[in-house]
Amino acid sequence: MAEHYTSFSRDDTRWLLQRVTAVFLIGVLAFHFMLLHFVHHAYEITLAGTTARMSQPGYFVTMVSFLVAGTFHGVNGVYNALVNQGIEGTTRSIVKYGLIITSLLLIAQGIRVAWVMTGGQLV
Amino acid sequence: MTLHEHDVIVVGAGGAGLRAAIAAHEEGADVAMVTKLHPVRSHTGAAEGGINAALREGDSWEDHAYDTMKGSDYLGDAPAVETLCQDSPEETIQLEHWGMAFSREEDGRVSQRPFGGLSFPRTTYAGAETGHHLLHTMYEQVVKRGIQVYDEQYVMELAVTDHGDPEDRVCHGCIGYDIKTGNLNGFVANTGVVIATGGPGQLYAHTTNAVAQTGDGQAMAYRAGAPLQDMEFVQFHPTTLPSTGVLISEGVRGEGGILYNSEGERFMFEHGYANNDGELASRDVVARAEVTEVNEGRGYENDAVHLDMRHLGEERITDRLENIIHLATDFEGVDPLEEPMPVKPGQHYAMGGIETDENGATCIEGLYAAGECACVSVHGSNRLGGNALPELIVFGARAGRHAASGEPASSQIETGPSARTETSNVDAPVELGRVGADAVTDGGTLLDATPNEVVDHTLEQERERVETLMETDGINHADVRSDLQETMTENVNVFRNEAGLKQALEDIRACRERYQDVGVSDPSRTFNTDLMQTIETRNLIDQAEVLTLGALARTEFRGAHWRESHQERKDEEWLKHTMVAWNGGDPELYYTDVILEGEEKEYEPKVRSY
Amino acid sequence: MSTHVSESESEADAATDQQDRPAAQQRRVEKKRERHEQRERASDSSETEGQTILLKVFRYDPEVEDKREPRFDDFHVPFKKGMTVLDALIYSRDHYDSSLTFRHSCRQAICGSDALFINGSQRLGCQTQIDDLDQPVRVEPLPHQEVVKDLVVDMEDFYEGMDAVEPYFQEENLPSDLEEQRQDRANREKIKMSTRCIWCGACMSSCNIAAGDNYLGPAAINKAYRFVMDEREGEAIEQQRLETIEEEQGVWRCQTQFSCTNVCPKDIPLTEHIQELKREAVKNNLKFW
Amino acid sequence: MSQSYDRGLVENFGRWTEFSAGMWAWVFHKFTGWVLIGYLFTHIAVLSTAIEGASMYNSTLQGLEALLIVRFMEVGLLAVAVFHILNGIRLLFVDLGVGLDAQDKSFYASLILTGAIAIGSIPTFLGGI
Ligand SMILES: Cc1cc2nc3c(=O)[nH]c(=O)nc-3n(C[C@H](O)[C@H](O)[C@H](O)COP(=O)(O)OP(=O)(O)OC[C@H]3O[C@@H](n4cnc5c(N)ncnc54)[C@H](O)[C@@H]3O)c2cc1C
Ligand code: HEM
Ligand code: SF4
Ligand code: F3S
Ligand code: FES
Repeated sequence: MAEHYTSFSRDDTRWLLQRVTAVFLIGVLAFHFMLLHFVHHAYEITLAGTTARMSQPGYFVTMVSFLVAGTFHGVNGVYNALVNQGIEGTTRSIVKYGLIITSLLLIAQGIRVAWVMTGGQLV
Repeated sequence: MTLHEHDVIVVGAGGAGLRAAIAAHEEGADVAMVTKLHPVRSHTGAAEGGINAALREGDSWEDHAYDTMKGSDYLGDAPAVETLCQDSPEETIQLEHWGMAFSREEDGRVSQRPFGGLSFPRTTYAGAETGHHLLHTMYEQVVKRGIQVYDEQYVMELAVTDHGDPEDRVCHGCIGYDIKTGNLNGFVANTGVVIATGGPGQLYAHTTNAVAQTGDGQAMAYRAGAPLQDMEFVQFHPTTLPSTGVLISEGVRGEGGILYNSEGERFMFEHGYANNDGELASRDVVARAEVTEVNEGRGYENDAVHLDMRHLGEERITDRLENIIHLATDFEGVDPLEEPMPVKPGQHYAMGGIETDENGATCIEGLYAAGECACVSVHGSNRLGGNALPELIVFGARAGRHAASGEPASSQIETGPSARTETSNVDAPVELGRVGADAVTDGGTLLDATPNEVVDHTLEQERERVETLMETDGINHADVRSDLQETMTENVNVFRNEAGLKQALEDIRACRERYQDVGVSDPSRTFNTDLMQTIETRNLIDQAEVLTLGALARTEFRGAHWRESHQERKDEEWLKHTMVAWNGGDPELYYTDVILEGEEKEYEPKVRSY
Repeated sequence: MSTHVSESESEADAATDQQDRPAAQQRRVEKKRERHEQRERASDSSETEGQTILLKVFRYDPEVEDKREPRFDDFHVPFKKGMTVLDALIYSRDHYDSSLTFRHSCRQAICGSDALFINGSQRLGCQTQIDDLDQPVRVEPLPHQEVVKDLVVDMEDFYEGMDAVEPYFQEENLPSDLEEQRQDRANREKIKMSTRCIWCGACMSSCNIAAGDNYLGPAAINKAYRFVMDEREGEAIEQQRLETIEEEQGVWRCQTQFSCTNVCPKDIPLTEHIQELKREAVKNNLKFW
Repeated sequence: MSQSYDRGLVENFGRWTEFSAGMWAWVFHKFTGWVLIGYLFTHIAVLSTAIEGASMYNSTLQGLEALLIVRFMEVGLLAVAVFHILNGIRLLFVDLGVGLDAQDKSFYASLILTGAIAIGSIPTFLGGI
């Protein structure tokens, strides 16, 4: 049986979230690329510009959600791939919690960076 | 080497075997199935058309029985025919209750369609794959009940006591050869062995039957002392693909497909075989017409004629006969939208088999048979379409129940040599039966031994047989088999005459003699199909002989059996069953009476016209 | 002279079957026609007639000295129009080497014994025309299954997968004796394709996910689909079935590779069925939130 | 006694020449997914320089952007992202049961479109170097 500790760890929840985040990511990732490579060129990026964008609440929230969604989507994908390669038992638990911790660290760091980027001017 | 002990051992896991196992299990018996193929690989899966059952208002089992009797050309036994027709509705609904995916009417009930020879549209079906669904549905029930299945386990011989009179013998089990490991296993049956090994289609080079249809059950029961009944009645289907024998259904001719010879003539009309019905004449008429054309030099390669449906137009063909396109392209490499399909007659069904009564019991205590390997007899000299599948479930269930009870039950049909009413005076041109020091025993062993001893003893004999075959550096059985098939196809086909049948008996004898020299060249114990097929070939030889002998004896034209210079049905002389008993290696042909006396009425032989 | 019956064991309901012909089947017809035309154009197939084809067959036997190391044997088989790969194998066995071992029985794509790896794809030997293949024809046992001998593979994993989904109808609430359960035509149509499975194992062998032994596999899931979608079975059992296929080894393992659907000799839209079950499962669980 | 022969892992990936469209899509999707999550980590790491102050951030970014190789890697990243998005959309439709019959065509379309977008974006990415 899959680990049915809570209804949220059911495999179908992760499956569904993987799709939901994907849908969200399609939009945001496209937006992100357009903005930072085509509208503003990457080589012209300066912290000042970044701060200008980041201090708009809408943009900030979008970027943080982007980070959270992307991390969940990516890490969950990696976990699924490893499970499909047949990792079992303890290895599997280690991988699982390892990935969860890594993701949390990534998100924490990401938010911290984003917060810094607002330059404390978030309105 | 192991002994497995169960109450009931079912040999064969086609429709009949599965139904028998379920029935025995429901009686509370500990059942095991022993089968050379995994159950879902059984040839029951190939049946397309349907299951006859009188289910609806306006229909009755009596009408079904009447049709069946008429179809059998009055060679069916009334108690068997009536049992079939009475039990079929219940058994068919049972399948539905087990979830079988029947085709449905608007109101959600099981559909029925008209079929040749039936006075009412009473054929229930599941698309064009009725047999597939029937087989899988019953296998599912076997899984549900946790019935033990020993699959890829080839049963080589029955373990039967050695009393002089077959009617005194008791069957205690059988010997299986585990194909995967090469081990021999003894199977001890406390109450009964049910044989359900299907038909012997491989007697012919060209057949709609599977490669596994070697009639092992008939041959084993025969050698153990149960007579084979009415074996000369073989149904040939007129439209099968030449390279594989795959059946092209009557649907094509029904829709308007036309048969041509190599001269481009529509021979069914132009050569006067069936001036009214043409291509739609009955199976045997069409089959004989095709063979005549080929014999007279108007055939295509592979002894085929052409079945053309191109004029029906692509739309109609893809709409109604799509699966024919697949069959012809997959199995013959011919696109029927572009070119005519080559077809020729092929062996389709064996009406004869192991003599049983309406409970599936043979004359040997503890030995039962059901399905195509048995002859109860319901089909007489000709089987109606859609009557074989109900036979599997009706008599499968009965055989299973009775085998579980372990008690002989009363029956209206008598079995065994004591049922003999007449001795035959047919003279075979050659000696029949055992050749010299035959590697195969009769299956007979010890008189008053315990069941385990009987099985053990047979096991020992069979081991010797295997060792001998493995050690012999002899000829390949395949050569013998193909000679056998060739002579059967040449001489015991849709056209039969005395000279040909005698020739066949001589050829069969020659095969028997050559078989003395066969050896298995594959040295491996793992999955040695060479060994298995070598044993099968021996079984085919035994049956070929019985079949041909019966055909030689029967000097009349009845049902599927046609004889040159005897082209009419002779009711005064031939309303009787042909029986061949192995007799310890010295086969004997005799006759028993046909029972036309039904529960309430007597079935009067009438001219079979439709 | 007709004292004989005209019988018909036919596909008389071909008509109803066609009404809603699944796209997969339609595609197959088209593909076949294309192939056929190609063949016609490239060479009259009578050209291959009289020729010999080269069959390269995988050989292995744990018990026989020189077969312990797997190898390929060459067989030269005289070609006949209509010859299938199975025919060529039978010919090789009966004429050259009686120890050549492979499962086969029906020769008509219904027993499911002879799924093989032919020129790089899972197919039924009996259903594959030699004419449609490039030469030489390479025949191997099904990948991802252990080889017992020559072309014979161990099917236990496959059978276990099938058994795991409780592959039998379980409705206790049945109408009395001679009454059938009602099922409407649409529902029968819905399960029709899924009931066609012949247990050949081609799908399982083609699926990379099923290569590890921790996935039920497309055929077993399709079997579950066959019952979940069958309205004759009640709610409670459907619930239980959904739970089974949602387990660890179940539907979530499928990564929509489609190779199962591509190889299925019975044209069963396996990926579609698996996806539908995933959605069914999600819907079912959403109900409880 | 019988024993059977396990052909091992070669089976799984040694047969790549015989893969069909759906299988290739699966392989590419995996690959691109891994690249993307890998990049996400790198990306956050690079951006973390913002914590050190504007000059650090600006010089790191511009220093990286000055490297031709980085520019090409960006094109690669775009291609990877575009393929993953397009095939991801394809997979989402498959999940919804839409267009299963055209799954191979939609895969090829994703590939072609990815190629076109990647090539088309080269000028933009190489601009200002
Ligand atoms: C193409 C075709 C279409 C048909 N269509 C119809 C139809 O529409 N309607 C109809 O009523 N009938 C039809 N029939 C006839 C009917 O299908 C068969 O008569 C019937 O299926 C036979 O079933 P069975 O259970 O007796 O044997 P089978 O299904 O042949 O099973 C035989 C079993 O015995 C096992 N076995 C054999 N030998 C051994 C051994 N030595 N040791 C262990 N096991 C052994 C096999 O493994 C197998 O499991 C058709 C037949 C064919 C060939
Ligand atoms: C932008 C839109 C995106 C879409 C539409 C999308 C879509 C998908 C889908 C549907 C899957 C699941 C495949 C499956 O389970 O069968 C998936 C897997 C995955 N995605 Fe994305 N994704 C997107 C962006 C991203 C991003 C930004 C990342 C990285 C952070 C990412 C990393 C992954 C990874 C690692 C996998 C697992 C791959 C595997 O199976 O090994 N994806 N994606
Ligand atoms: S689903 Fe298709 S490929 Fe898979 S076992 Fe069944 S018939 Fe074979
Ligand atoms: S090949 Fe395998 S991944 Fe899914 S679509 Fe078929 S089961
Ligand atoms: S031999 Fe039965 S499926 Fe090919």
